[in-house]
Amino acid sequence: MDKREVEEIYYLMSLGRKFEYAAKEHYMSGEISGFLHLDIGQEAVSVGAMRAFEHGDVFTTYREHILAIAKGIEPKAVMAELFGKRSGVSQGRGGSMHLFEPALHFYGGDAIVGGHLPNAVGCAYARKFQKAQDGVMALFGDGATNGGAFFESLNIASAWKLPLLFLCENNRYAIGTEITRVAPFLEQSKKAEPYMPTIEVDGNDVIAVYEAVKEARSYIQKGHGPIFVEAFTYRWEGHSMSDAARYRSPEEVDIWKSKDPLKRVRKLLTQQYEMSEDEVDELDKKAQAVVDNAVEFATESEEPGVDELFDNIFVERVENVQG
Amino acid sequence: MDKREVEEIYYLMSLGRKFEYAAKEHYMSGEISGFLHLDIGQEAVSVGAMRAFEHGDVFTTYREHILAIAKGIEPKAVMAELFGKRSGVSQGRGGSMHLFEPALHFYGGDAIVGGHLPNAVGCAYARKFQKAQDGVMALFGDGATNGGAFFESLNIASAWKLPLLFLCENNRYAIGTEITRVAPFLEQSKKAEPYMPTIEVDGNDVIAVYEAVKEARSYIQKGHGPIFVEAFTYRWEGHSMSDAARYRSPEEVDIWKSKDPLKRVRKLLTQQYEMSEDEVDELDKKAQAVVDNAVEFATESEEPGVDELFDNIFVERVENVQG
Amino acid sequence: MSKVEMLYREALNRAIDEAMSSDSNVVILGEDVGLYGGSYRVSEGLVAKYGEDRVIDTPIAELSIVGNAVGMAIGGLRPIAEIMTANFALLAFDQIINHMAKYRYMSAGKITLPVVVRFPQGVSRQLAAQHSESYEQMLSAVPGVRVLAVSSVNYAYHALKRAIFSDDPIIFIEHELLYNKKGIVDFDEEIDIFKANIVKEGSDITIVSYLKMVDDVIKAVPEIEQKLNKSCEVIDLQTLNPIDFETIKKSVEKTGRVVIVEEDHYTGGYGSQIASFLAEKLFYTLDAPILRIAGEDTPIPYNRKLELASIPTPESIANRVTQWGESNGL
Amino acid sequence: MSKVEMLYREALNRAIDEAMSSDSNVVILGEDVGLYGGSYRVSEGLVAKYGEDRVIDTPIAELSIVGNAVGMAIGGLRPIAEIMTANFALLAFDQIINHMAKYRYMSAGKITLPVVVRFPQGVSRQLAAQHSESYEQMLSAVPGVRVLAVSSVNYAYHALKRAIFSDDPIIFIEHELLYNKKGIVDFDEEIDIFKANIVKEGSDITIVSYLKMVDDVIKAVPEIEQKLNKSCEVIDLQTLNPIDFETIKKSVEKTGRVVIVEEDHYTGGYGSQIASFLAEKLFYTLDAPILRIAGEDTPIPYNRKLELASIPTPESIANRVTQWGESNGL
Ligand SMILES: Cc1ncc(C[n+]2csc(CCOP(=O)(O)OP(=O)(O)O)c2C)c(N)n1
Ligand SMILES: Cc1ncc(C[n+]2csc(CCOP(=O)(O)OP(=O)(O)O)c2C)c(N)n1
Ligand SMILES: [Mg+2]
Ligand SMILES: [Mg+2]
Repeated sequence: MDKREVEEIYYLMSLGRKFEYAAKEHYMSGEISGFLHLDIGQEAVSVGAMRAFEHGDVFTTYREHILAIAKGIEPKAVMAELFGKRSGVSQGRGGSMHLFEPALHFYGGDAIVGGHLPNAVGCAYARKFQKAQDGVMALFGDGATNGGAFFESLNIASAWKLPLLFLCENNRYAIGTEITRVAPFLEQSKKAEPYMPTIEVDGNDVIAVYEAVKEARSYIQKGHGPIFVEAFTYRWEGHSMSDAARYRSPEEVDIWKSKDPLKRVRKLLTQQYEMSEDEVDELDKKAQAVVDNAVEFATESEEPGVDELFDNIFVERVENVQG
Repeated sequence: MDKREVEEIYYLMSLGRKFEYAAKEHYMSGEISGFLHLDIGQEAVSVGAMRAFEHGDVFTTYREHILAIAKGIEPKAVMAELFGKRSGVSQGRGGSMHLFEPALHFYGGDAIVGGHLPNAVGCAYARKFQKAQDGVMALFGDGATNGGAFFESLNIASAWKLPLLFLCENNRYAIGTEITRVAPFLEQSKKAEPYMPTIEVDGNDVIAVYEAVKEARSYIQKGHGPIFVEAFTYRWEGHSMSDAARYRSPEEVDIWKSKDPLKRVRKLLTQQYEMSEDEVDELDKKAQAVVDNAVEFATESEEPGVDELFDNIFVERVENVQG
Repeated sequence: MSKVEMLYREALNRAIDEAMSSDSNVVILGEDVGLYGGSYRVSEGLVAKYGEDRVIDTPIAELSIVGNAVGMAIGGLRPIAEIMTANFALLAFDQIINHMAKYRYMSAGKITLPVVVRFPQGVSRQLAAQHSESYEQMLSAVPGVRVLAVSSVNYAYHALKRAIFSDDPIIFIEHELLYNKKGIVDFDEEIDIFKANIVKEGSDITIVSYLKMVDDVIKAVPEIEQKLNKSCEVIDLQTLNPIDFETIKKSVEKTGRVVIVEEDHYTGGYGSQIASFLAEKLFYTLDAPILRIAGEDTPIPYNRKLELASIPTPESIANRVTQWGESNGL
Repeated sequence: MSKVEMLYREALNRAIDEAMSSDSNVVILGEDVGLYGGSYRVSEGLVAKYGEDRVIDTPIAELSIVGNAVGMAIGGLRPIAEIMTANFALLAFDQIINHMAKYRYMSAGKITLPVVVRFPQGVSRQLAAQHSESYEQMLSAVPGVRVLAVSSVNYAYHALKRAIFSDDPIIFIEHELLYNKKGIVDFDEEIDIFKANIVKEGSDITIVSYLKMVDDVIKAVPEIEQKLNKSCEVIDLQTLNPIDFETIKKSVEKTGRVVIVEEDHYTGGYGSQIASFLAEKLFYTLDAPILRIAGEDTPIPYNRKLELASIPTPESIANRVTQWGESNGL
């Protein structure tokens, strides 16, 4: 892999983590509200996957700030959304869980666990129908693999040989429930085996994720049908800001923190790509500046007006009775 | 297998088929209405499975007349239900698709494809909880194996090691849709492989079905968790009475008719169990008499009264506003 | 050629056929819509004409049928999803309500979903509790989807075609007993899909209804008019969300008296919203209590006598309106 | 000891705890109800007391949560199913409506389903469109299930306990902002769960509400009474199906004027059934048009200002009732 790409990956991961810590800070101080799901610890999956799938359509969940940014949405548009401002990517209507940017083929932000998977399948149908070059990627957690929507999607994508890349971010927990307590095994790719090829990858190794997704992408682009990639990782923070995470031990968290995906790329850059620590620090600084700028932008932006309440429910507006 | 059991099996299959033809006749003449799904051609699965699972709880679908009878519900109570009479097993409220007899552990009659599977899982949970000796069987068609309820049930039954026997009656079609057009393979047991052991069996061979279900039953009774049996068979008639079955060729139907499960047991009885053709004919006659009697009973029974409309919605009745 | 007699299901077929032939992004999907021709034959012949890629037989997976349609629309197609019968649509309520109705709003208008979801509903003939329900009250209460429920053959053609080319998600509810209804389609007519239709003019009683019940009301009217010696105006709502309150209002300002007839269960039935509107906005215009005639609050029984007792019929409509008229000095 | 102050969620916890300790067939199931203690802490401590076999952490599979509960009840248990938030309950609508509500009827009473399905709903704080909805209007319209929606802490305890031991399927709707409400549980009280509660007596205006809106109405009342110089009677419905029309009727016979307040969307909202009942049965008793105050017909926005603009608040309730009173000669 060439150096510029690894640098870019490191930068995005660093940006992502700093973005998440800033979001956390501004949640605590009250500018951000609602449910806020942080991706800290899982940056390698988010960034690796997006960099390897630049052009295709991406459908994902509520834990999607870093995905959105890595897919090209401006950090300030994401931060402003978290602040509920009109300059946010969803004009303050969606918040943290609902970031959409069709122009960048990003349909993040579904907050019904597994609910976006049938939508991804439908979009993959459209892409096949249109003989488009790029396929579709759907990201989801280990917890989504127990719901009907997931299974229906495996079956349909496979029966119809759709260009769909299933990417499971297995962080072992669905809120407080460890996956092995509600499924017969840890590896959810087993569930896909009857339907399609599967790839398991270390989700804390961004290069491995990147390579796996690249490989999977080329598989779906060749028209072979869907493929399943499972990345094993861990979230450092609670499920959302309201979770004290008492269901897991501090030791467990520490073990995973010692596998910090960000440190790993830093090491790669300094050892294999001959960058100095200072040069890498520069990337961090650049990331921090972007985040600071995003916060400033979000802070200063305007809220939507109450007179806009009924905007964008329908294309064709018809007067309704209330009021 | 001892002769008496094989005789009984033949008798039930003969009874079942005659029952279905009688139902068809009385549908054509208007005494039976609604959706009527005949089981002709699939008698080996229905009878074999019920005889091998006498004591456990059985959850099944709308194609269940023969299952109900083989589980011990009186043919006349089933026929009267089809006629919409108060003497019917569901007092004329359910009709062909909704036959219930908890006293015989029979919960046939769910008409939402796959909808009874989560109920069967829950009942299996109760049986495990109660340390009951017998487990639960859920029957369903090939068409049900593409819906979310099916998959959720595989996963939960497996994660919790529930005593649940999944029995798939694969007759290749869901109404007019051949299973291979909407799933990636013919054998639906493949979908269960990640979760539990599977057994495939010739569904037109009643002895094979019986043995497979016996084996599966003893597996779940031992507390190993769920198991999956798939029986391959074919329905001779249309999906329901309103289906002209133009989606399949007469040749295909003929091939399957030549594998008549009933003729196969007859042959077994005459060749291996040394019964004469006349003796087997006697069983047919006995079956015909029971069916005739059931029709007579159904014809002569009374309809429920309009004043009973609100019976059995709730245990605790509260006056409501309407009327 | 501008007026042709046909069946209701033929009118729907025609609308879909024309839409598919004029726009290659229009696709239909559902159980048995292709090879089988649709369980009520609405899509008959279309797979032969447009191929399996555009007339898509799906597995029995209603959540995916609607969910896939939403995804197809995101991907640039104009899908028409068919749910075989309303009861099975419950399996797709998450996709309809949490996704189809909300993506546009949550994305600040960046996502456009030209999806039509069609399904038949209602009490047909002894199909029992799991095949006889109506869900217009639930779906009409969801901001973000439109709900049409069409009774006339002419309107069936026009409204469906218009719905297919609308950029908003539309639920198109049919009634199982309407498919073989005959009527004349006037191809030259221009129709506003968000308008109710005055099926019969009158001056003393406004009867508001929709779908199959409109036909039953029309059958009941002669007896009502004769017994009460009053004339009835019959409104076919046609659009359930939005509701065309203007048309209702004009009629009530003339008559002062309203009867609302629906097949669905009384409690929480769709008609309660109409009644509520009248009690709020036209209270001083009303000369008599509103009468709602609806199905009983019971699951639908199989037995035919009980089944008929559980829903309004032309006879019960005539009886109840007459009684109500008499006891309110009409 | 017969009267204890506690939080709403503690009252629910207590009801479940006592039910579990008195009947070993009572089990609870849902996402994170065990080890995690329930996402709103309603089941806190129960898994330690009753074990994982009776406090069952399920996968994220709402269709199965309700479907399994129905099967457990068939198998002889008394399950309490928790759905984490109302929006996810849509995934279980097939099991609720096609199975839980109908098995008894279709089996002519041979199947008894002592199931409770609990879930929180409503607009909490900036949880946006997919986590803020209310489904009482849909569920109250389903024959075969009871729907309770409890506002007071005392009633929360009594009603849930009674619901657990009812032999009918009951949907027990909570509001996310009620869990930390304080109140006094009177353990000696005997309660009829199918009765509404008059929270405040008055003689001029009847205000009907339920769940969290009852508290908002109570906050609005002083301003209304002062500005209009009239007294308000406030009814907390408590039971949404069946509806306690008797209590409403008695109040309206006294006041002649009715306001209905709900948080859910206006169009098709639950209050329309109450309004419809009044317009039909108490038309001649009403002295003024009915006023319905409800949420706007829009998906719920994330931004706080817009969110608050989309639902009734104590201020908007006070304003609208005052305006309505003034323009109707009060
Ligand atoms: C259908 C549905 N049920 C429940 C929830 C509540 N919920 C939100 S996130 C979550 C856990 C999801 O876990 P997983 O899929 O592993 O993703 P992760 O949060 O670990 O990234 C749950 C139960 C929901 N949003 N949607
Ligand atoms: C959820 C749902 N969707 C659709 C239907 C309509 N329907 C009834 S039977 C059937 C086919 C089922 O096929 P299969 O499971 O193979 O059973 P078979 O009829 O072959 O015994 C369909 C689509 C239904 N009853 N329920
Ligand atoms: Mg997870
Ligand atoms: Mg089949």
